[in-house]
Amino acid sequence: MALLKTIKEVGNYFNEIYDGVASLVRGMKVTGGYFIKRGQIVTQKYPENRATLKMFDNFKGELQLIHDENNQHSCNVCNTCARKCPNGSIEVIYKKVEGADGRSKKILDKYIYHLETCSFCGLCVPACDEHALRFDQEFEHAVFDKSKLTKVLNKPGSTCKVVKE
Amino acid sequence: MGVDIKSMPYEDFNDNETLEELRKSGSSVMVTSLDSIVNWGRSNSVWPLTFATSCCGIEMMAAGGARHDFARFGIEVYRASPRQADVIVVAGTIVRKMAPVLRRLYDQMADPKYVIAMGACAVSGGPFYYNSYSVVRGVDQVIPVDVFIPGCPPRPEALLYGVMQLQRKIKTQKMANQNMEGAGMMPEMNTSTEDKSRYVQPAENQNDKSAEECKPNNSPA
Amino acid sequence: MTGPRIIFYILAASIVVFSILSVTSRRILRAAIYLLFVLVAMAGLYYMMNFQFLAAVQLMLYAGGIVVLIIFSILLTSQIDSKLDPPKFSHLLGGVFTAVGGILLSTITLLQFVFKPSGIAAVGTDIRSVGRQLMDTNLVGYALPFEVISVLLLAALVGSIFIARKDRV
Amino acid sequence: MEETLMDIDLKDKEEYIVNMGPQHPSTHGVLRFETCLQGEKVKYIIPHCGYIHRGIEKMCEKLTYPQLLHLTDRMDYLSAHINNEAVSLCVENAMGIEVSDRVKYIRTIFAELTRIASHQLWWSAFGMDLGALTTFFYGLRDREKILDIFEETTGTRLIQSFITPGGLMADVHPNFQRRIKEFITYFRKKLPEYDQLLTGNIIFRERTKGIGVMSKELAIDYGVTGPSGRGSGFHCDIRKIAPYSAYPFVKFNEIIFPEGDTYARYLVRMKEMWESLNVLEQLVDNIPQGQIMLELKAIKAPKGEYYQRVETARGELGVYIVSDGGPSPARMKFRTPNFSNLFIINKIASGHKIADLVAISGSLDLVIPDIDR
Amino acid sequence: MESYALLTFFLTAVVLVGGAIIFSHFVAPHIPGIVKSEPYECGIPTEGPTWIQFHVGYYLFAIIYLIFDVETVFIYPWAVVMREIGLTAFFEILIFFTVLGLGLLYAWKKKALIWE
Amino acid sequence: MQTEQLTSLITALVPDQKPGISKQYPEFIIPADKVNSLARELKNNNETLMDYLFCLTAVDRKDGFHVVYHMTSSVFRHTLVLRVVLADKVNPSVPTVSDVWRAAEWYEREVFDLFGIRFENHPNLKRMFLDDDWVGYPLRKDYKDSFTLER
Amino acid sequence: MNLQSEIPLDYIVVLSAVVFFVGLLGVVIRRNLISMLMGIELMLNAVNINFAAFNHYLFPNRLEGHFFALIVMAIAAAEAAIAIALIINIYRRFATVSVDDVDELKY
Amino acid sequence: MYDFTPMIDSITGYLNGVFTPFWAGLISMVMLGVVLLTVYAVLGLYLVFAERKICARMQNRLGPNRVGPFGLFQTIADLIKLLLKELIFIKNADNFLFNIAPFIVIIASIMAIGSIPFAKGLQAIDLNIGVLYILAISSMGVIGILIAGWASNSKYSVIGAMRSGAQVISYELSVGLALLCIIVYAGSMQFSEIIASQEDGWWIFKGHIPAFIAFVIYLIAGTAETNRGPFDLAEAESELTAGFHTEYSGIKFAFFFLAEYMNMFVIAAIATTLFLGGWLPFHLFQWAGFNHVMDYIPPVFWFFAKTAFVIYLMMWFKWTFPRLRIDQLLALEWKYLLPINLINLILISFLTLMQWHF
Ligand code: SF4
Ligand code: SF4
Ligand code: SF4
Repeated sequence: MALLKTIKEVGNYFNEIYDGVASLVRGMKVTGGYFIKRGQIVTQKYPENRATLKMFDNFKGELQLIHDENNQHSCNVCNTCARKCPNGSIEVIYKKVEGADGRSKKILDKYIYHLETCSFCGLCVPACDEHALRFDQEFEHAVFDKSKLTKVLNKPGSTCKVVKE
Repeated sequence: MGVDIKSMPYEDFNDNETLEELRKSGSSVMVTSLDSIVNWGRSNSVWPLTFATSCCGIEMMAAGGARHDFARFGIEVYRASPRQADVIVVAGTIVRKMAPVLRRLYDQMADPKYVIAMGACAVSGGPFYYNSYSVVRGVDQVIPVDVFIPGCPPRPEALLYGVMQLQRKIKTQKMANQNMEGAGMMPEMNTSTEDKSRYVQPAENQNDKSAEECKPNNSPA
Repeated sequence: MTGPRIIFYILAASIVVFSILSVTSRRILRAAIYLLFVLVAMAGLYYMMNFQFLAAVQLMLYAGGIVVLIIFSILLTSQIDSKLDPPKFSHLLGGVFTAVGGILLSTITLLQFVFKPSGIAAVGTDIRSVGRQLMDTNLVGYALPFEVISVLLLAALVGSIFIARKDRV
Repeated sequence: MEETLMDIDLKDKEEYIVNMGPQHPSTHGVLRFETCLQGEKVKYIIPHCGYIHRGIEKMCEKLTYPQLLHLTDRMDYLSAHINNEAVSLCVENAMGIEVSDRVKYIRTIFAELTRIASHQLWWSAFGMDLGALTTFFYGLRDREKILDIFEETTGTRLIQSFITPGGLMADVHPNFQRRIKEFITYFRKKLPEYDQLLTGNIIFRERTKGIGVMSKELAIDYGVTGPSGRGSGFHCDIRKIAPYSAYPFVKFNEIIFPEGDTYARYLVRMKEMWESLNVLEQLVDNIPQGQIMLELKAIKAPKGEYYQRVETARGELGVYIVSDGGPSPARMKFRTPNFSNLFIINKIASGHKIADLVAISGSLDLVIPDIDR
Repeated sequence: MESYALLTFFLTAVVLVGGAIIFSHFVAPHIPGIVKSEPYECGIPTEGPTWIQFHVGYYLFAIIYLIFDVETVFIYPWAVVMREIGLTAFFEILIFFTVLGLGLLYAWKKKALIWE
Repeated sequence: MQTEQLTSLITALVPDQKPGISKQYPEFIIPADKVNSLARELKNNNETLMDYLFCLTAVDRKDGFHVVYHMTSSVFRHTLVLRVVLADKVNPSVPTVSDVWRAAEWYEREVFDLFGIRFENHPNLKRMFLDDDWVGYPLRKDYKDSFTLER
Repeated sequence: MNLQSEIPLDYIVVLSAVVFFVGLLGVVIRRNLISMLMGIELMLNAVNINFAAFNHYLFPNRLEGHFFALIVMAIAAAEAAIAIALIINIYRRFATVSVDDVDELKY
Repeated sequence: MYDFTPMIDSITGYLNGVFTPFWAGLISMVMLGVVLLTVYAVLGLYLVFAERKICARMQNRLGPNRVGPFGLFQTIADLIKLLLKELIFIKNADNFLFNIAPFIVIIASIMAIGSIPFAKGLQAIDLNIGVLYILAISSMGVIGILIAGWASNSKYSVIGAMRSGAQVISYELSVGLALLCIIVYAGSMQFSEIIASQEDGWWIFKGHIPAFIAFVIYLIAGTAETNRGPFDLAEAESELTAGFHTEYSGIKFAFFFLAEYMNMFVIAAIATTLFLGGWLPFHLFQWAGFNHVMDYIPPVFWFFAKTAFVIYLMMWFKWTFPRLRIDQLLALEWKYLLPINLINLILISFLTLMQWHF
């Protein structure tokens, strides 16, 4: 009886070793398989593939004030976007000008966008009734100087399509 | 010379002005060929410290993953000990309790050392800029930062781009003043006895440059 | 000056210097490292006497075994910044006196005796002859010591485990 | 109580304290374990958190409901979508509105994708914790496929910001269904590989079986939920207990393993990935037509208090809103799963080795900002 | 020639390490600091003595190792001549191993082989 | 167990209970000194078996701090909310329930950390998220510090 | 290489004597048990040098000295093992490895 | 064919002819040193590089590819970087020991590499106790690790050092015993003789199953002795940050890194020499044509190919398996490898006794 038990124990001892080794080999098959098989590499070579690298259409890269070919944007300084923005990344600064009819109008002076705090929540773009905003595909933002991240989105000399009375 | 990065034209980089300034600043000694060898070595082997605090850390991991593969730049050797790391990628929010720790880690790194602030939080506090009682508004208040990568979180490609920016910055350095550079513009502080007041100071309000009349409108609807 | 002579002098010097350092260093782990150097240099000495096997055993047993054991026990019992007590003056005096006296005495004694080089042709000291003699069951062989060593080792093993295990605190 | 051994003095000279964290590869973030060791044995662990306490609950009081979603996103960033779903559901309940079935379906699909992605990342990191470095890359490789699906529709990878009280920010991309179906077939092929690489491995099994055993009672007492709780046999899947969104429409099993050790917690997550694939399969072809966003004048919860429970990838998330009727909450409390899951660690890890501590904390799948908020 | 080769190896190693360290010492930046020279512990100032009192059970491994090291040392000469001597050597080693196997068994049974 | 039964049970135990605010779950407002004994009873009573405390938090209202306990039974799956109103806004305190549910220990620490509500007999009432030398309790409505930037 | 023809035996014997007495010095001046053990090891080694040297110089046709040295090493190892076991045991009991302290602490 | 002995002889002869013996010896020493250094550096750098590439490939990624063609200069950049990295001095650390530790590990690895036969005649030193010499030398490396951990005065380091100490000394036994199996077969410890004994077949083939078992044990123990994954407990990243070299920076750290790889090379090279026939070409029994073709491939190539194979195996282990726990690791050694090894050795001596091997 005792002998049988010993034999069993010894058998278990070797069984264990066998099972262990088998499981190890199974694992090695996976990694080894990938090593041998061709075309398994999924790496995209980022700086090399810049020419072909295309973000998805919806990609939220950086806020953009849409300018048309006449250097016109359609922001009428309603400030909705700035109010909707949860972390104050947008500041719409206007100045008052004397309109043709003598009434003073607000026109956009600076559309300031703080890229450094923007959390890309996407609340601002649909908030704008004038469809003046969109996200562009740019993602290469890194700079050495933090102040470079505060951007003025309206291009110099741009004018507004629709002027709010 | 000196600041070319493989497969990426010089003009396509942001912030070339600051880089040019960096190249000019410092001693008047020109970047010698010895410097260029040294910088070649340093810039191609920036080993990051394993340090991730939150969401951006996941994107940093993704950048190390198979799809984006950090390793192509030779920077996959994550070192858990700050003694052996070259760059600390601050990926995530830094709060006031963490700031002394971060500072200590930075201080314990061996020179030359670099800092990448990854993500809006590390750059400026990001989504927690306003109203938060504990988030430090930008790690540049705690440690000197070399490269800022905005985004929340930045794509892995954006991180890779930031790394290339760092490589460019490294390539402008000079051996001659290495004992001043990199050590940072901030004196080391003893975190064990340090008074935490420096993080308690309200950061300069970024809205200062905005016109006065816009302020009232900025409150939440 | 020939090569072997230079090497011998270097080895001898390092043996003497490091052994003195080893007993006088007040940081115990340093002392162990100096001891290691002494042992390695001695292995070099054996090597020069053509006892290659002995040299390797010296390295393996002493340097790789006993020193490691000593370092282990140092790691377990002392702190990095703790230094050994400086010896009591009486001890120091007695020790130095004994040592210097002993060295002088034995040197004088030894130098009076003239060792005659045997001039006998050397047998191979390579591992095979060592093995042959070790396995030899004749009277000149070392088969019995070989087996006795195994018993000795068993005793040491059992003893040390017993000592270590007894009344665990 | 033996849990709080803060003041035990080190009488026994063989004990010493080692800090693991805040910057430590095993704590997956900025958690700090103050570990008292005897030799290699862990005597007790005091978890210290707060290294990433960002004050989200306070901030929420200043933001409108749609705005504060961008904060909940960043709480448990690995189940960002599910967090937002919880808040949105809570607000919708408060307002007494019901979103269309289409929205429900899409939300659930997103939630399940999020769950898979989160488990994949956990699998990667868990393998890393145990020293199997290759798992990291396989997990992330497959996770990218899900992130692609997210990005195509929402424009961001990790933190989608796709949901809002009353519906979704946008409709899904036309490729959405096709990509998900592709992913399901792809991932069904890859999951067995995960098993071969790690689950069956003898070293892995030796390292996890019988380690960190947590009984069911303990799990309930400590409020350990999610896969960690289910690994102890605690029936705690909110998707079953209080179904929300499209979960009433689908058939799936709640994965429960009674053993309560690290291996069981591991298996729960592995099986959950299979189960999530099943759920996805049931949903993806049947997305009904419907309104994407309800026409709401203003998103304001009426005065009162509301609680919503959902199941994130890590356990039960509760959102507790106290409203004064304004556009922003008067108090917002998140009952986050990791907060409860963390503190069990002293109980289940003491007595094991340091290496086991790493395995156990890995198996609890901690996301630190979710603890600290 | 052999001992010169050995000497060469030794010197090469010393030159390699020493040279590199000295070189590095001269060219690398050197900015000492108080915090920098403190021991690293995950960014937290170390609590208590950095010196760790080890569990004394550890040294048993060193002892058992030492004993078996002696054993292997004595087997080497045997192994070389095993082929020539044959049966006698075989029986001698059998006895040798039996005795030492007993030791291993003893250690095993006394749970000296458990690392805590 | 149905709401009515619960109501009667709790009324029997704590006669001065008041019905709660929220309609979502059965809710009772109970005086502070009863909370521990009631919690113990609810957990151990074979008909309620409230063994799973899934949320414990506090709210800063005009009439004082509310400490809210959300609990459920892992067997019967009925949910119950208890609420304690602490009128003292300077030094609020309430007995701990951490000896009833282990989970409460850390919830209470969190509440102490952020609201400054003391839990009597709590084994380890210390700051949890904030530094030990932090001044004030941030989640109180009147919390001000020089660091926060208001928008 | 043959040391025989280069260096007189006396040198080696003197060297061994020096090492022996330095080891003795170590045993005498140090009160730390481990240090004392190291001193003893030095002394044993000094003896071994003699064995080897006499064998090499005087009886190069035999291997007796070699074997003696070998056996001394084996015994030294066994001795070190036991000694360390004792030292650790003493350390555990008295939290010191200094003979003086142990002396005072007698049980 | 491809015998290096005449070449080396002619060099020595030339030197002896031109210079006095003293200078000839010195010059040959310098030459030997330079060659050794070059081999060492190149091997070290490219082993690191190879590991990075191999693991990348197993993980479906590219690995370093931007520094130089295919990233070939990556490790050189790393080397330059490390050379120019600050060397930090640790407060309260024992600076003497702190600095001496890298010396010890590197000396151990270089001295071991010196005696490896790269090809016929291309061996700096052919001791008659060759195998024992390598074992003795490599047993020295652990001292470096122990004092490195101790001298750093950091908790992680000490734990790492302690673990690694226990691990290395334990597995050294198995390495020794596994090699003894082949020594019994070959009846010699001299590398050249062991290789010569494999002219008619490598020991792993003609040594029956026991030789194979010995090979497997040797591989496991060798991997463990070099502190490589899955036995990398001494620097277990997820537990001890960087283990015993946590506090080392710059070039000192690089030496530990390098020593790890070089030890791996030594282990693989010994496996090649003892089990896989060293620099002998691959022969199939009677196929004279095939054998002849094989003979044309230079022995150095054979040696490196076999070594590379063994190294690849070790890397494969590392990148597939999870790490063991320290008690499992020691149990593996003392409860599995050592007893099996002892029995295996007896089995082999029995086979030798009966002349049953080929
Ligand atoms: S961008 Fe649109 S929302 Fe913002 S101010 Fe201009 S018009 Fe208004
Ligand atoms: S995306 Fe969100 S955070 Fe960014 S500017 Fe728009 S609203 Fe503000
Ligand atoms: S920047 Fe955004 S993604 Fe990154 S840590 Fe901060 S909140 Fe998270």
